[in-house]
Amino acid sequence: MKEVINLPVKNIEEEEYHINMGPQHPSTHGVLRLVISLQGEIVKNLKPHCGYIHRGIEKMCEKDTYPQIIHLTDRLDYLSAHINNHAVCLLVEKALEVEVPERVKYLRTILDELNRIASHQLWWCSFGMDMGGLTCFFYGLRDREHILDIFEESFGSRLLHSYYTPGGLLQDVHPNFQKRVKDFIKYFRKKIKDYDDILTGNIILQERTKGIGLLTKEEAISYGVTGPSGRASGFACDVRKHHPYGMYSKVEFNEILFHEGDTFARYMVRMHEMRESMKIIEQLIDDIPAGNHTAKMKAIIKLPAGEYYQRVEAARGEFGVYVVSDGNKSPYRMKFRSPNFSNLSALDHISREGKIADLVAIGGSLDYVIPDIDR
Amino acid sequence: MNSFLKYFTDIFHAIKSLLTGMKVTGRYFFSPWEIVTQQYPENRKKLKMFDRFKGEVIMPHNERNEHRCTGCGICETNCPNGSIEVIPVKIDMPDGKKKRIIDKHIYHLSMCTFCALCIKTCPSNALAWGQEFEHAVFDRTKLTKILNQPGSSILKDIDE
Amino acid sequence: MAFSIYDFTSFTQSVDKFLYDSLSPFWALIVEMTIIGLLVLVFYALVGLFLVYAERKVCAFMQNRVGPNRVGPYGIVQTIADLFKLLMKELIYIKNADKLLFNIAPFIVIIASFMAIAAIPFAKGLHAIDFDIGILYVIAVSSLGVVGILLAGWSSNNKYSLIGAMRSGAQIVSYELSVGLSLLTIIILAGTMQFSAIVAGQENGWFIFKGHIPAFIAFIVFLIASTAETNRGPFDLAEAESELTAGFHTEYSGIKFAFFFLAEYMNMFIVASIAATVFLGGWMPFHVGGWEGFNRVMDFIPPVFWYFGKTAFVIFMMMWFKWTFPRLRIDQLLNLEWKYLLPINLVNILVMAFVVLMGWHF
Amino acid sequence: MKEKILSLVPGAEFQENKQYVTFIIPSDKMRDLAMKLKNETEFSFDYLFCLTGVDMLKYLEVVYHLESTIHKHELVLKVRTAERENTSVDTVCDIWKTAEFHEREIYDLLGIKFNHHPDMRRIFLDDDWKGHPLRKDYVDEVNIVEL
Repeated sequence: MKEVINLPVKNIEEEEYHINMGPQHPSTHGVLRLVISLQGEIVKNLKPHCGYIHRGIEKMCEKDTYPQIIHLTDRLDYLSAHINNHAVCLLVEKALEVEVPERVKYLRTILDELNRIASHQLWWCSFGMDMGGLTCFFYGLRDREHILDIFEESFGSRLLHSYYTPGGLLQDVHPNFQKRVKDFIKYFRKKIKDYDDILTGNIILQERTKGIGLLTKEEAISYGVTGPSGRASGFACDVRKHHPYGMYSKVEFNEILFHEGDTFARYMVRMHEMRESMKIIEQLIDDIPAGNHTAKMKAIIKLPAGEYYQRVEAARGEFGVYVVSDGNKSPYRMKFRSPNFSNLSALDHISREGKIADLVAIGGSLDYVIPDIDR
Repeated sequence: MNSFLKYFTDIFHAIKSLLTGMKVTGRYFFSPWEIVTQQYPENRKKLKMFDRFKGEVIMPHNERNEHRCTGCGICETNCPNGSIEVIPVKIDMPDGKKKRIIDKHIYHLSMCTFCALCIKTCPSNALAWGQEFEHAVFDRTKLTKILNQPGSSILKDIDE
Repeated sequence: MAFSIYDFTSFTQSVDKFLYDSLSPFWALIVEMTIIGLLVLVFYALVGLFLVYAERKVCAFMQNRVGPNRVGPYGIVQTIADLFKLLMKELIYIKNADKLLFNIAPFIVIIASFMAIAAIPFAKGLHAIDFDIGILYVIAVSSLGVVGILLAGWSSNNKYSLIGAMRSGAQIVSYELSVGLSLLTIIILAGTMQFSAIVAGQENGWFIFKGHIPAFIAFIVFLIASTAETNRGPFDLAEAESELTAGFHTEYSGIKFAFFFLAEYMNMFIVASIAATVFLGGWMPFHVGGWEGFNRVMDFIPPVFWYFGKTAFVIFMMMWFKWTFPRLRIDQLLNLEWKYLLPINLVNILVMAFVVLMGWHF
Repeated sequence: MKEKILSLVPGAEFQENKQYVTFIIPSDKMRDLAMKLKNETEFSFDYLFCLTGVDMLKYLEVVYHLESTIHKHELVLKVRTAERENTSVDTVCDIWKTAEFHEREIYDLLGIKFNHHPDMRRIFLDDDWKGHPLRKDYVDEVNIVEL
């Protein structure tokens, strides 16, 4: 006979049960596992379990030289590979006090912004898919293809570029670059209206995102939620504005700030940022100065002993590189402050008392990239 | 009364927003010329990758089967993943000196991350990107390639 | 045995007569039922195959894609290839699942949709059974499917499935109301629940035009509610692949999954044909009162084509909805029903009754 | 600011750094200082933008990068542990919420425990993982391939 276990029967209405969302789940965008405590459909508690794609990049960096590290940073937030590369390059240039040519600064800024647009496009389509609108996914990818073609023509790769090197760029951009970028801006200005028509104005999306996943400004700062997600809460955290690098001090652009702090604000910040990025590119693309594509660098790059920190604005927030150098050709300790890691820490707080569908919407609006969380 | 009016304006706006969305998808439905899909295996003949496309690392040989690699091994030290192995040999020159030339330039495509450091740092520009991208094979040992062709020799003007 | 594509009455009656003449009444009935069953089965499979293909092509065109184009010319054999794939797949048995219910559930879903076909008039006289209360029968039978979905979700021993099933239950129970009430609006106008009589009543104008505003509102409400009742996007909360992986059929594989898949498309076909029959005149051609020449031209097109054309139009509308809108949340879904559709519907019935009483309809 | 912090924490040691004002704080004073830096209006360091640990062979170091979103000034604080094994530092995760995950990461990869942390578990690696990979003396013959 089976042993009968008499557990105290809790009020069935208040009983919580657990669900594993992930590691394989369509809306976690990778191998993230969320253990959710549910009461009916209401999320009571949520614990993220990371590390399914932990590759020990920080440890690998301790063995690599600085030019070699560049290609590892691609693999953090693979959707803003250029921007991650930029952080390491800027750090090395700052430590060695190298002045890069103007042309490099222009090109880097343009490429960063193109990368940001591409990343936001992918965010838009995956967000649409999370909300159940599958058609968005294809429109986003269709337009992203144009940017990837620009990338491919200039440096041969579409996602993981490894194009920036300490001191400049690997090679000069393709002669067609300027024309193609201008064509793209023209094309995308037309197509972004579709985005607004099909998703932004849609009553279902607005009902599902407004007032969902509230994050106040104080909480955003405390959790270190940066990037579009932080700016949706009113946290002025745009590194491009506050600690400018590249050409950002010379171009005009607005820091998009919303104060609602809900999912729809996070959505709108990104939609506006795509337009803002196009504005930046338009200001720069016509007068890229001629010149060398790289500064003169020593064959073996050795940073002077000391500590360096470089912040850049990646597509998902503030990306930081912290290096402790002991004067060797590889860093003593390298730390990547990844935006998604901090953004994820707020997920538990903002998705409580929401429904599962809300959690999916919030997750989509935080736009996490799992390799960046796990490193 | 106000809330009553709001009830109907809400419905009206909701339907309007839905119709705007349907207009977009409807327009694309009736404009099949905007289809962007590439018919991949069919367009294989016409498909041309960009000149700079990173398909694999190759060592260009000229028509006399000569390459530019001196076997210095700089690419090997620069590769972050150990996907390049340079195996040099010493040969006796006619004037009695020994000379280091390349025996095998082994390239593990399976380990390559396409960071372009080998090509960038090569002092004699012996390596380049190949545009081949159909790398699928049934056995991963086939992804280990020897880049210098059999019987090839080094280009004269690099040698001097 | 007179055969006409415009009128099947004499054809079906002669078949009926032939059977009863040559066999005893009992056997004649059995044979007749078997023939109809087989015909419906074949029809079912064909429609299922076609709809799956159509859905793929429609969504592909809306998404700037080509859609299936590998198997056969323009990919038309794709669904058959998929069917073979599904047939050959392993049926996975889940530990701790309720075996009996788990296996029964797909059949309940498919039988429910199967039964509804019987009452639908495809053309004049092409009608398996013409109930006096055809509409009531179809509504009753098609809502049986939810039992299968609930059982599937509950017996799978999977929390995702359970959530999906519960959502589906709440959804169908509420939207059944709107479907019924919007049909009731037309029943008031038509004065009958018999499908053949409803179609016959639309000879000089479809009900959507005859009943003008209230009928049009009822049509819109029916379209929304029936999309919800068939668990299709944007009301596909029971499956909600970005939230619940696959909802109630997460644990199903192979042919059992195919049953759910097929039933979804068949339900779509059934609600579309009800919409076509009740609102858009069924197999009745498009007539405008007084225009004799025009009506003659319209009559030239066989009723079967009219029927399938109208059904295809409604199905296309439902596909258009699915591939445009994001999914609703469960509370919004119920809000939509109880706060918007139901009150509108009730008022609409009153208006319709008033219109009919005053004789304001055409 | 240098003087103010030195007056707040007598044992603090100023460290030369080109980029940020850097202090080495005795580990028992860190929590009090963090509290003051966050709450006092003249500092209001409300944004902890990086929190990491470094293995300095003789001791381990926790590095706090702070910024004030109001005054836009930055500060780097370092806490050194006394020895390498079984060391602990007071948590700051109730002051800056972002520290919760970052402290778990430091514990996971460097083995510094944080006292009073609500959920001190490994974050990336398995719970039964041996050792802390970012330490300089960590050896793993299987997974780390020397080129």
